[in-house]
Amino acid sequence: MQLIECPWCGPREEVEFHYGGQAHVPYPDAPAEVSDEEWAHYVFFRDNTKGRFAERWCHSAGCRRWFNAIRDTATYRFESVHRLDAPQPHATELARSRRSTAP
Amino acid sequence: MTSPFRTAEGGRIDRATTLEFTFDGQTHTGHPGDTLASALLAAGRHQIATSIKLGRPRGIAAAWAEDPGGLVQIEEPFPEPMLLATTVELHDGLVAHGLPGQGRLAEISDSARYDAVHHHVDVLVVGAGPAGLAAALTAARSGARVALVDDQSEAGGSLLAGTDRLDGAPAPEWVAAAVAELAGHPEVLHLQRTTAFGSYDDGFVLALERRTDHLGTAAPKHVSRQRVWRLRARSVVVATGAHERPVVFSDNDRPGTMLAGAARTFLHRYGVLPGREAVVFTTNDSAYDAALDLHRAGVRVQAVVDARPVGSPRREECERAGIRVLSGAVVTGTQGVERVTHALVARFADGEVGAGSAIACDLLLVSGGWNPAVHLFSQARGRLRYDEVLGAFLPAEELEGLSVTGAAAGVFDLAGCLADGQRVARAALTALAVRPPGEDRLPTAPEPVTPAAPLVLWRVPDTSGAGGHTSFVDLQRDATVADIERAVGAGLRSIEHIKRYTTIGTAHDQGKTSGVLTSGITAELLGIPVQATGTTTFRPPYTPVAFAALAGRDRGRLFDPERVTSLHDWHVAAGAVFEDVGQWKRPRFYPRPGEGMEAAVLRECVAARTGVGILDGSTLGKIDVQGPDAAVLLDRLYTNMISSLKVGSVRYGVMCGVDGMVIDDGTVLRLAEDRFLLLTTTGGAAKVLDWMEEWAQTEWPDLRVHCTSVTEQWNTFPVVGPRSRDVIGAVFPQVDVANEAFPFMTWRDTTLDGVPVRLARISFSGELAFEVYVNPWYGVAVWERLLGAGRPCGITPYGTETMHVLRAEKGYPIIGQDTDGTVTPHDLGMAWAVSKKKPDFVGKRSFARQANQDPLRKQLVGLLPVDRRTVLPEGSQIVELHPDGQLPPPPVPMLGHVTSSYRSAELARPFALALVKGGRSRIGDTVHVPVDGTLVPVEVTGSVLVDPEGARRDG
Amino acid sequence: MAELLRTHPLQAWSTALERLPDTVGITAEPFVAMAVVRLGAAASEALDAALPTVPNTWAQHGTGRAVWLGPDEWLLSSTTETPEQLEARIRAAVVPLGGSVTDVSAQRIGLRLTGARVRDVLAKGCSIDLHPRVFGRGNSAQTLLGQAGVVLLALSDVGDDFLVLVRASFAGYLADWLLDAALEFTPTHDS
Amino acid sequence: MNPGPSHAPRTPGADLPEHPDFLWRDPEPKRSYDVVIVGGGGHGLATAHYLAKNHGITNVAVLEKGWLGGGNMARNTTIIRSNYLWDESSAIYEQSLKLWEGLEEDLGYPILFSQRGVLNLAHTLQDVRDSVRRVEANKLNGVDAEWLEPDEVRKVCPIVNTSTDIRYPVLGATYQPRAGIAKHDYVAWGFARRAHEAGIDLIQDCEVTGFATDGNRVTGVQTTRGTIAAGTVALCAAGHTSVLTDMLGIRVPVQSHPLQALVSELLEPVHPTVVMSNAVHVYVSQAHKGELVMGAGVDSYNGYGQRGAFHVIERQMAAAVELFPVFARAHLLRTWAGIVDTSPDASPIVGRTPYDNVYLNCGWGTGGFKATPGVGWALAHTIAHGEPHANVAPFTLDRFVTGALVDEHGAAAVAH
Repeated sequence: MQLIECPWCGPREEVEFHYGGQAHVPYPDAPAEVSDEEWAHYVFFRDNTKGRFAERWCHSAGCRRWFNAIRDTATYRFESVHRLDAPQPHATELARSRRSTAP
Repeated sequence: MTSPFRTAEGGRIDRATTLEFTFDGQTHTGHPGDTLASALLAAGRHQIATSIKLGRPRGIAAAWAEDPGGLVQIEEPFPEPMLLATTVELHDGLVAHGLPGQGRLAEISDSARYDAVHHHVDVLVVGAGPAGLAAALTAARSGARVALVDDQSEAGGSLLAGTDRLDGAPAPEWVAAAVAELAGHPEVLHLQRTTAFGSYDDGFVLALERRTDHLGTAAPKHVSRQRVWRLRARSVVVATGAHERPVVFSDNDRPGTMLAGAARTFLHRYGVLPGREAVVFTTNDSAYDAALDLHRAGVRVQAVVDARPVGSPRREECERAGIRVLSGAVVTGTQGVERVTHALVARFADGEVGAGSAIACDLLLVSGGWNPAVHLFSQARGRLRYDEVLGAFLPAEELEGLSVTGAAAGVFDLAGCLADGQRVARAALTALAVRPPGEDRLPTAPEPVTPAAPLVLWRVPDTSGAGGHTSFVDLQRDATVADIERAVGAGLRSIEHIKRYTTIGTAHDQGKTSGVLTSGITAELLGIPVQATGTTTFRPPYTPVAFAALAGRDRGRLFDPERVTSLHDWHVAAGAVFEDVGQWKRPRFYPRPGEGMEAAVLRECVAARTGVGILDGSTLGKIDVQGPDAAVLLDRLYTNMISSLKVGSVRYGVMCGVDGMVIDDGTVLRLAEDRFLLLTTTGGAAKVLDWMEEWAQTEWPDLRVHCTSVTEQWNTFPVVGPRSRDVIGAVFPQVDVANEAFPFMTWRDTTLDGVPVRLARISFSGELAFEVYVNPWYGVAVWERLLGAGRPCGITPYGTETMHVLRAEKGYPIIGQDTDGTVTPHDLGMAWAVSKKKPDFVGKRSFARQANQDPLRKQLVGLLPVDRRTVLPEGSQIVELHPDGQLPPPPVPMLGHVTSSYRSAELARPFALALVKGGRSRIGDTVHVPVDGTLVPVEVTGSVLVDPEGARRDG
Repeated sequence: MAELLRTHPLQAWSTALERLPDTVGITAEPFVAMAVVRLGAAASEALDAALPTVPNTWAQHGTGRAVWLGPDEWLLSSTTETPEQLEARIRAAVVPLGGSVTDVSAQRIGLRLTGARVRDVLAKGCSIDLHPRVFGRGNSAQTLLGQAGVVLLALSDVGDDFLVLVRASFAGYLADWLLDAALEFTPTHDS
Repeated sequence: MNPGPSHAPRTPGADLPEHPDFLWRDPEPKRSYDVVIVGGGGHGLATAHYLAKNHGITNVAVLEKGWLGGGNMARNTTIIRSNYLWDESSAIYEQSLKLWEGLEEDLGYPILFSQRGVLNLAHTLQDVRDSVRRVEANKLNGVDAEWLEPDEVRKVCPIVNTSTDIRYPVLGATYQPRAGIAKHDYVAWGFARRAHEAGIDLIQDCEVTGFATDGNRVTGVQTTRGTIAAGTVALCAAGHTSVLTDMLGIRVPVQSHPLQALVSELLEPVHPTVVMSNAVHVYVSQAHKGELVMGAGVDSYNGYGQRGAFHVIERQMAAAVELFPVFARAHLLRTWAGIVDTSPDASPIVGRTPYDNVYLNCGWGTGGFKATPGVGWALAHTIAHGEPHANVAPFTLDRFVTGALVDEHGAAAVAH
């Protein structure tokens, strides 16, 4: 059982947390205007990175606050956690486009 | 029975007390401090069972958890399958027998208690041998919070099994002093009989404490039998020692064959001679201690057979004692049937076995070196490296917050272990910014004698003619060198494949003695380095743990919380039959004496449709939403418009996921311009609050809105039926309950004897109805007041079943029953609840997808069985017959399924709701439902079957 | 008509709780007014009281307590006001500043745990470190106790006095859980 | 060779059939193959077998980054059943079950397929509705299925706690008599041996590090053992699928999660069938030697670590003892984890990709083992014909765009 550092409450056992998947997937500004494919990617497609991954967590059994984290999905180690109102240092670096090489 | 192999004195047993036990039907005696194994050895019994595949006799081969031979079944005091005789503490009345294959579970349930405890420390030391005790003392002396856990009945580890002296006195005296000192430190938790079985992230170590097993039938019932310690340590010190490794040779499984160190343990700790005539076969110096100790205790040591050509510096010591030492020799096999009678000894040089002879013995001790017990380190994902000199795997790296010391780290001399334990503890303290103690004296240990280099010898070439088929690697699986050879011959290279092909390491001991041997032998056969072969993965638990111990107290009524409303005791007293809805217990119906469910529900329905009924609806989720942007948030999350709702009014709303599928529904009360009370389904309450928080916090943090759960803050009592106005009017005379003054879908605040009460005209039945909201402190009182006022109208409490019938008659869906995550509001016929004005809301975009346009989407419709008798089972499938009236052959195309089905008092016939492909276009059609082998014709109807005009809701 | 009587969710447990020895004392708190207040940094000023801003702490607040629940969220209690009075007083103060307040008096109930062994009882289902050096008077935590979400308050500096706030619908479960956990410290128990 | 005096009878639990004297050789990779299958687990090996057997395609390499059958194939709880709700699912799982029924003969390998039936328990009224729905759908789809009342559940599996005073009483169960278990390693090795015998190269310790592409085609697979040219590439990497698709720049809606399982010591027979429960989360069988094999819940977070958190195991044990009181003193011997690739609708994704010659097979979540022969059969067909086999045609990547999901979440009692 891991300890996860809630940015507010400090380290707590992982059972107190709810996992929220990939971070920084914004709701489209104008959903009506995006294509079916773009919409499908928003609804269903999330990165599944092996290694450093920016993701969302909620301290659901504690202060109920959502926060972002950088965690290694291979080792499960948390590198850093970020309040939502704080700058997200790794966001742009990690949220690289994944379709650049596809035909 | 006598104990002919018990020494005259010595050992850490209480000779003043005699315990009686039964093994394989024979009664024996032993003493407190004995294990089942030591008591059996004292009686002269080595063989415990026969082997699983080959039926060969097997005996006690080690002294603790690494023993591959002595598996037993406990019968009394309570049946427990498959334990090691070496780890079962003796108690009066123990009944056990040897176990060749499968253990037996008790047929009765286990009434023992089990529990778990969380404990936090700065430093956790696992293992109370010399290194662990030294580490624990250092940590304790610093004032740090310390836990010391050890799996045996008393502290000391190897110090209890030898003749070491510390500070000039027998080492156990130092152990006793150390234990006493630890007991004097208030921040030290010292647990014996406690096995650390799993090592996880962030210093989390799980340990099983066997609290009352050793007490037998005297175990107190109100104390847990076993306890799982959930230890959270800032720093873990692993001082788990080492397991002695055998050498494989032909017929190495014969009872009387034992690890050399184990014989010392049986002698010094338990006062037992494991034999009368011994041969000691070794590849290293440690076994010389066994030879000399046994000799001093009166065992005739026939020979020390040392595989090394040069032998040992200990040779002279032996020879002085009259023990023959054969250097450059090996044991190639044994003779005997159920017990060793001879060891076959032969010359050994350059890997070749020469001429040999048989030496008579009843005890063959073996030492092939030592395997550090690196399990916890490895579980914590520490990498291992193969040490060519030791022939063993050692920690290859430092882990943050976890260090390994003593024999577990490859330190094998006493002075070295003590110093290493202290060093590691001081380093751990320093890393934690705790100042190590100034006064931290180690006991004086004898100068270590530098041992001669051990020989790494996995197996003795089989000269018996058995071709390796009797050279056992994993005794518990009857797996041999020949099996490994066969696996390699089959083309297998990976140690994981070898393990699976041979089943080595998969039995009770999980390869404690066989694992490294297999790596070594495989590497030898493949001609590759042992490092390249590696080990199979060390997995928790280190030793087996009873299921019930892990279940702890989460059993029976504590298995999962039961949530109840403030009316629960009333419901129980009223004879309610309950239904599980999520974690809630809800009354399903209230049978009168002699009444079954069907009769009760029909009666309850009639009351609500013709008189008045009352429901405890308090389990409905309730969320208080406040803030200037509350309406904005709700507009984005509900499919319909909430912002246009007037203060004082109520609106039904639907929520969808981003995929456009319905996730919840309920009513919304606008309490103020900036305040709403949301009602959710019982099962959806937590999900909806989380959903709102997630959007509000992560997507729209600019919205000024706060959501607070008030589910338990309000009792909700729908008072339902044409006479409900009378009841509400009587209880709340100050409220004008006339339809014009208090219209449908509005709410009013009032008081009852000064207690605030909220009334709302909401109907989930189609009838005139009022929902009464009150603080649950007053819930029972208000409920009884309503019942009192309703008595003249025959007010009838009803449960969820009647609620379901009433709503289904009106075509109101239950989310999660009439939907399954694939249903849109349109599918439910609720296009009216989907705003066309709002540019967006969650789920809207998905409605535009191709699959959502399919005219054959399943739609909610009503079904009326044509025979007016059959209650269609919920879940039934709906089919279309061939024109000839026959069912097509499988796969039969299905049109949909029955989601809700009831007998209707109002309609005087059964009816159902169903999701049917293109359902609304089939209204009027007859389709069929297979029920118990017959095809029941049903007519497709609209989903509203009672009062489609809505004439009743205003009374 | 008679006055409306109040019913405590743990009424049926009172005998069992009273039988516990002093080392593991458990008492259900009587009806206490409680409210959740949500407001940014101005909260303390608005309420004319120092609300705790350090996560996982509580402070005395008038006759009751103010418990940190989140960066803009507190649980206030009062032993002298009715739920309506408490909510109204806070509402007047915080709503003009963009805050909100919700009466949650019946949402949770309080269990007071006192005695030398109550820390051991809590440790059977609470994963946070309750050592008085770490969790002394003034500390609080929203966490899990067994399978129930709780707000846990340390009321003493020696680890012998705690308040456990639990949602009312879980109160029976938690009372059963606590009684079961206390069993081994109940010498007279004749099981 | 007689290993010695055998005066005692062989003990129950001793017997597992011996593996063959020879399984496969360990070849050096060739420079080029007609078909390169990435992933030497059950699906990859089965695909290789059926490519050779059904389509005569044998210039094939199976690339495995570790050891054959060492991923989820070695870690699953070996439950085989076909009682899925939706037509699309029951079609592929039922065909798979039919293949299982002839697989021992086809592979010439004792895979220990034991059709001991599976019970899916219902504990709430909604469970009952969902169960009846699934049973009725199964019957119409030609899949054997029955609804059992609690007393009938007790007859099939006497040790299930069917008393009414437990927290979530058993209200009944669905029963598929033809369901069962098999011995996973034997299955993987059976396929591997047949593939090897057909001339297919099984290349272990060969991790894919990249792909060489030319327009809409992949021309070669870059590996730790060199670049291998490929006419067609099939991805059968389960939990590691996204690692490969990331290299190709294809987005696939799967998430990899740890899924734990555990085993007890060998026990006398007590549990004659397979029992699965959703509300009281258990799925358990007693395997051939007598050990209880049990699956736990999926850990919540994405993870490639082949390990999960212990509280999941503890909860699993509580559920097991609740439903099977006799298990109280059985012992947990070993825990482990696999990496399951879960999809948004709990159904697989099989078929074409944006690359003309790359086929995808992933998203099986917790259902991969039972599908092994079925998907191998269909994927081989798809590769051989360049068009999806009818059984996998509904499971396109495109369904997430059109919305035509095959959502087994709400429907299946348990998705394992």
